[in-house]
Amino acid sequence: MEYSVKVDAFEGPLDLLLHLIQGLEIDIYDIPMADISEQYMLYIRAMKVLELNLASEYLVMASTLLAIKSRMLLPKHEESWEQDEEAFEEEDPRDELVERLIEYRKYKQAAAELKEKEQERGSFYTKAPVDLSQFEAQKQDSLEDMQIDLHDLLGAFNKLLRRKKLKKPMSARISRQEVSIEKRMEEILSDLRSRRAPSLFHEMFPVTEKPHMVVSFLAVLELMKRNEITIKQEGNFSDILVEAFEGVNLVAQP
Amino acid sequence: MHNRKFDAVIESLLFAAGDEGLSISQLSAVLDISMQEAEIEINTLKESYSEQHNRGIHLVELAGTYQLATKREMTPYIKKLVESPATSTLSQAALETLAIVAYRQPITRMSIEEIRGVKTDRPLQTLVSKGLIKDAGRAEGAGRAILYGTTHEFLDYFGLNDLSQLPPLTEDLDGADGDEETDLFFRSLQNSLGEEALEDKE
Amino acid sequence: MHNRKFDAVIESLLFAAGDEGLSISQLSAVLDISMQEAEIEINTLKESYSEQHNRGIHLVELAGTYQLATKREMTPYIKKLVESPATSTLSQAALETLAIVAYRQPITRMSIEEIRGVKTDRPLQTLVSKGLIKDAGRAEGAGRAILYGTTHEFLDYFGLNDLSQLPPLTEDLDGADGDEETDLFFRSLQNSLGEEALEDKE
Repeated sequence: MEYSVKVDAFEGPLDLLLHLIQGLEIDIYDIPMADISEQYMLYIRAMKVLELNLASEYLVMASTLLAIKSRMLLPKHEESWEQDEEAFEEEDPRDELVERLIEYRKYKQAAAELKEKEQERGSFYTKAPVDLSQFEAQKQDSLEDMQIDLHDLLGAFNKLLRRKKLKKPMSARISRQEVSIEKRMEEILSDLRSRRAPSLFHEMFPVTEKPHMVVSFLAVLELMKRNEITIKQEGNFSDILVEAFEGVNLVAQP
Repeated sequence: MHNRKFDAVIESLLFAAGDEGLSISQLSAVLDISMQEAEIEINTLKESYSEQHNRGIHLVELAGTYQLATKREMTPYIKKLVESPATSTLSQAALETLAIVAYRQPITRMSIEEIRGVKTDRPLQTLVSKGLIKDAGRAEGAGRAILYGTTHEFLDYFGLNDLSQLPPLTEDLDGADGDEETDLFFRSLQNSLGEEALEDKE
Repeated sequence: MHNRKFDAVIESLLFAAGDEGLSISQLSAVLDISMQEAEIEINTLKESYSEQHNRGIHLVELAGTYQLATKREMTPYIKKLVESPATSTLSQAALETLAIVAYRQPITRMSIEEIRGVKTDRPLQTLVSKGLIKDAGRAEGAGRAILYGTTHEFLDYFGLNDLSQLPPLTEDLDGADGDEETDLFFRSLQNSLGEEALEDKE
């Protein structure tokens, strides 16, 4: 099996080290170098086993760890006249590493807080500005007066991508499926027949919901085309009357 | 019966729906009330907007949907806002449009509107009149719609030698969510380590 | 002194400005009042929005401007209605890089890489393309390397009013954030590779 997946399980060697320190519950100011290098090497080895794309920084860190470890194993120069000064420990070979770890950890923590803020910000909605270009055109500014740069352009684009969109109307879609034209034709026809007297045109639209009204209208047109109903109007602006033809019993299927 | 507690929810829904508007059926679905009730709720809210003189927006009904809009008597103030020197000359709408033209040129107005989700004729006009974009040919097909592209002034203004110097738009440069990858990593690692460790031991 | 008649005007201006935001100086220009007065006006309005339980929107301060936004408790309802675009949230690498830029700006790529201990060109590219950071000058010295800084959009994206609202950097890390899966993996790794590792040492 091939593992060509590029994996960023850790954000680099410092991240990995922090993880190890935490996992081993050791004091970051007093890192047991032998343990930590051993664990670190285990990870490196594991990543190699998986043929993961191991960034060169991991290897550099590996050699740094080994170097520190060996420096700590070296016997201290104990020249007799310096013995009293042991309290003044000579510089700890780990210092620089610890400093880097602590510095990195600050920003890793800050990144976590930014992530929280990112989510929080995503949970409320702002709106797009009203298009005010109609007033803009009247504003006579030279290009030089515009205080914008490329980053404003990118920022605006990012904002656009973040903007929420209205979901496709859920209930409208459902109701359209609920009433088919065929079904509506049957309804209208049986309605008209049961009345035996002409109906007013607006009575064809009992539900004032757009999809339903459209379906009703199409149903009326189709019924006219098939000569199932007839439509009359006495004069301009008088009521439009709808009536079923006599003697037709079925809505013919197309 | 009007239920005051819905007012806040309806207002937020109208606000979020924006120009696309909110229909009675959407409202009834979200609030889980009947269409009749939804209609009563929204009409009561509509009245209360127009009655309150400390409100600058009201509820308008357009093509069967409801949306928030600024009250008509506020127009002079809004005009003043745009004309004020404190307002940058290029509105958000124009900036967005410019960004889309810059990165997707040549592009028709329709395609821009698809991306932005709103009418874009005015921002296009503004940008053309400022000389930042121009008519750059005609699209294939029936409509032969105008294709827009950026101008020399655009490059000048943003200090670019040519379009290749625009910062790359890397929508997903960093790939998918890190977590998934991590999981994948650990699962595959465990699998392969299991085998290998055994082999080595032998 | 608060002038109630301004409430309606300010609301309409805020509504029109949308996520572009309205600044104190714009408000003072439109209403023809001093900046101090404008600030009082808008803050009074801000309070009244949050006090009124029949309002679904309120006033937030973002990136140095005021904007209308839906109240947080409305989110569940709005989620039923609108869809958030598939906004890929920022990757861990991008977030770390952004954190460093935010706290240490202006800063060069090299300095960022020193802190992170890894190459950082891709996260930087992503952040520039999203308009979250920008070229903010050149460093002194031979290379004249690009200095990076955060943008207006950065503040907006994280819901901050200005940089002073960034959470303070802490040296001490309280509480383990190690995810269990990693630890689980780690233990099994120790088990399976433990012996082998010892062999290697010899």
